Amino acid sequence: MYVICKVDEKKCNGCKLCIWACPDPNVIVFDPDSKKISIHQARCKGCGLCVAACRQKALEIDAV
Amino acid sequence: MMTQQVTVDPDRLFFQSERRKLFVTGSEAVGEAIKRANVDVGIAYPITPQSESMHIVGDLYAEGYLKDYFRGENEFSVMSAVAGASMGGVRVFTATGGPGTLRSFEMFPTWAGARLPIVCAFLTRGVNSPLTIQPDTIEMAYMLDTGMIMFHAEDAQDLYDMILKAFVVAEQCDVHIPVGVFADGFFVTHTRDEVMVAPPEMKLPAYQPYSSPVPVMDMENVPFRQMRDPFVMKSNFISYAAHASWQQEVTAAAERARPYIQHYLGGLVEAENPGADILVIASGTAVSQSRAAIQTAAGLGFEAGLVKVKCLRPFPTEEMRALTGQCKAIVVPEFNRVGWLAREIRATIEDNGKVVGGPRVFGGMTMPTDMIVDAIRRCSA
Amino acid sequence: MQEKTFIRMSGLGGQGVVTAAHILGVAAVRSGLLSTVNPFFGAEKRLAPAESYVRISTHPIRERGEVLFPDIILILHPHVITLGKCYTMPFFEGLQPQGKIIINAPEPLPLGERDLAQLAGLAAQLYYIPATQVAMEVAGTNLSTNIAMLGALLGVVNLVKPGALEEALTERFGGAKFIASGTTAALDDVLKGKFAKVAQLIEKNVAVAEQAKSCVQQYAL
Amino acid sequence: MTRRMFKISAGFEEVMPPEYRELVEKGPFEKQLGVAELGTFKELLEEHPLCAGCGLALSLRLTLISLPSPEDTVIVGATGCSSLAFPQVAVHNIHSLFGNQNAVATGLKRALSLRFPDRAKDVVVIAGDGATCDIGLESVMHSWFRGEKLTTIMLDNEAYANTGGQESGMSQLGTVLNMAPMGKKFKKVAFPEVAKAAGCVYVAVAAPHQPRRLERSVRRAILIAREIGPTYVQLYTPCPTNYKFKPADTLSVIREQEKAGLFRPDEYLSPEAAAYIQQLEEAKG
Repeated sequence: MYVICKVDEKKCNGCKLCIWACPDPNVIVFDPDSKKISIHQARCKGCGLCVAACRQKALEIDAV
Repeated sequence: MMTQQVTVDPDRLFFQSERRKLFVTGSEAVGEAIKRANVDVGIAYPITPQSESMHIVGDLYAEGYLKDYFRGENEFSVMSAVAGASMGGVRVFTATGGPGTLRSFEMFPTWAGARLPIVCAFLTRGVNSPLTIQPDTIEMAYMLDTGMIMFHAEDAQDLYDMILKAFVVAEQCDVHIPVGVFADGFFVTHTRDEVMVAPPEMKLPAYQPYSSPVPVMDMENVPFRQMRDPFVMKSNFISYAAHASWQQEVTAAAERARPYIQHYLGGLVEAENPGADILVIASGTAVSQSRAAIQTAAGLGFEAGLVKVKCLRPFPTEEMRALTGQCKAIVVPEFNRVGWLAREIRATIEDNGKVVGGPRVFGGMTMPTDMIVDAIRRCSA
Repeated sequence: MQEKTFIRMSGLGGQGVVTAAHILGVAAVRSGLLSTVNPFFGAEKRLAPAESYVRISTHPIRERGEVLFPDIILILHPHVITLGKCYTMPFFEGLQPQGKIIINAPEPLPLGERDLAQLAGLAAQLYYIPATQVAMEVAGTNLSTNIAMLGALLGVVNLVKPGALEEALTERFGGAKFIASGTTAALDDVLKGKFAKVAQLIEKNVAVAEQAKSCVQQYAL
Repeated sequence: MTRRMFKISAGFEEVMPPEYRELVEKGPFEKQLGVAELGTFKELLEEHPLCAGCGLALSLRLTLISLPSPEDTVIVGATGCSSLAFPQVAVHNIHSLFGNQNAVATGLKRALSLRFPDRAKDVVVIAGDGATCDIGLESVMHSWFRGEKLTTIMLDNEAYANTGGQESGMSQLGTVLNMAPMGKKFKKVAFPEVAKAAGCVYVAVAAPHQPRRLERSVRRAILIAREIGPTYVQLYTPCPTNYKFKPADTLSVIREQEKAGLFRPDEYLSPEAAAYIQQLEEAKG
């Protein structure tokens, strides 16, 4: 992809707001053990809705 | 509460059962067919005075011959609702004609493309403006290339037989496409005539939804992800190939119907005195007028043969070529302005200069048999 | 009995033109003959022109649609001729040589010289029957006019077996299932309302037909 | 449908596409999952070609996870943006034509009721505002008049988005769109009110900015349609492409419109529907 969504694991509190805001399926994966999210980069379209939804400012979109 | 009937093999219902004679209209003949067709759902739209056929189907529902029946809000919705029911795995029936056919037209290629074995009676009438309710077969010209199988009934007897047989042909696993049974509105629907019917205690076997070559939409088979990248609106070679091969497959399905039509209808055409120098080729009510005309012409010393076209899609190409090889002239009487049957025949046979397009009547009038006699006489000169 | 008889019935909407054709067709079939019956194709309305056609034959009947060349013409209402309330003009258009015309009128209508000459040229046989009066007198309702016309027809030409008309009336009104269009169904109910019982309806109509047979009179052309 | 139905036959695991294997191993069938569990299982919707930041895609994704019984649900769609996503959905779905979706659903629902009299087969119509309120109005309204036990969900992006952003009946007054070059001349159609008047026993208006509320609306609509009568859910799904705002702003656009009074979440239950929901909730404990 020509964009990449990055998550700052230190800031992520596992609230899932980003998962609920993403228009694409199975992009943001939640790990029940660590209570953190990770991003499936190949599926991300880089719209930035997750960034807008995150209250912890844990997410950012970068061009590759 | 459903009416109790015995399920019998189609061959027994059609060919071996003891038939009794009724004196009924074409619309009532539709009802007699549906009574024995084991239809699950009938969906109707009022387009009377086209015909009373779907009222009668409603009465059959009230008597317990169908499991469900309702009136839809317009023809497009009715054709859509029968599609939905058919996709859900039940046997359906509806009827329309003329303006109703055109209003719902978008659904017919959809039925064929979705491989739905829907049987629909088209009781044809004019579609022109100013408003007409009169008989005319012009809508069949538009229907020729929707992918549907097309039968054309000559009279009420044909209409009864063809509707019942249409279900059996449509539902063959290797066919599984819709069949339109066409009859000339009024000339067939409103005319009272003798019709031989099978015992009313008998009915066709039930539709087997899993005989469908495409998935039944009931969530009882695998709901796979159909495509990675949907080709519906894409422009690429995969998309072109998918659409092209599917169109070919629908056409091939109609081709595969030939042996079944041969078996159940006794052929795609029927010929009388085919060795004559002059052949009259017709379908629908025009066949009846031609029969009378040929008799009159014979009395005047002019000999002519008759080819009745029972099935228009698939078209009886080989039959037509074989039957017309020796004749000198072909008269094609039609109940429409454009002469679609003459066009089809011209496109099929090699020596097509001998096709006389006409006589034609349209706008509702009965074709005087003398017009056909005159055509025969002119060809004999 | 003739090999082939084609009949055209012209009247006004509501007179039972279509019903009369139906009954005659059934009577023919019950007499062992072949028959087809059809109405003029249109949305008939009360008092508008209405036409129906009956073909009766000993051989299979091929041609369909309106009868363009009738052997017999029934005119159920004088207005068909006097006011031109007819789909076929003049009312005898297409009549075959030696053809028959039966007109419902209490007395001969003032037909034009040309029409009379043409009818004479065809060697046509013209009959009058006060069918509406017969219906009123015998059945007490003008709704039986169509049956009086059938009676007159059978008085003029021996088309069906004795008793066949009664059988056909029983089939049509005797409570057996019959599909009529909406308006015709409503009229049927009105008709049934005029008679205490269906049996009486049939009996009265048979009497109307019998009476009509003896009231039909030929008019010398 | 039972899970047995789509299990992979022994020896074929390797050749099946990874998306299918994931669906078999971690899919939502017969698991009663919901919005809360998103991110932990394989979703019914697979990678789709809709635009970045698409409000419709987000709503569709949330709707699909809100289905109470995906294993016994058939979806009927219509032409529009959503028809690009439906081929990617792992439940049976029908795309017929443009505007006939509720007629197709009527026939389908009746067929499934005949064939499976003892099982709930949910038929859910999911279509855009053009398909529902404009071209398909007749089929939608008449399915409601007839009391068909269907759920109708409108993905309302206030425009014909798939065809290039033309005005629809659901566009706001004054909005400049294709085919409304001087601004739309009439008000947004009050479709929830129309639905109530036409006989819907449950009507909800929601948007993906409140996923739990959206989930509740969809779930209730389907459960009520099973037993009581027709139900309608209208989901506001802004379109960044045709309304020309940044894809990242889809959710904030919803909030702004709500603040401006142009979008109002709502829920209506007929007394019968309310009693039924109460009964279900009591049974659940």
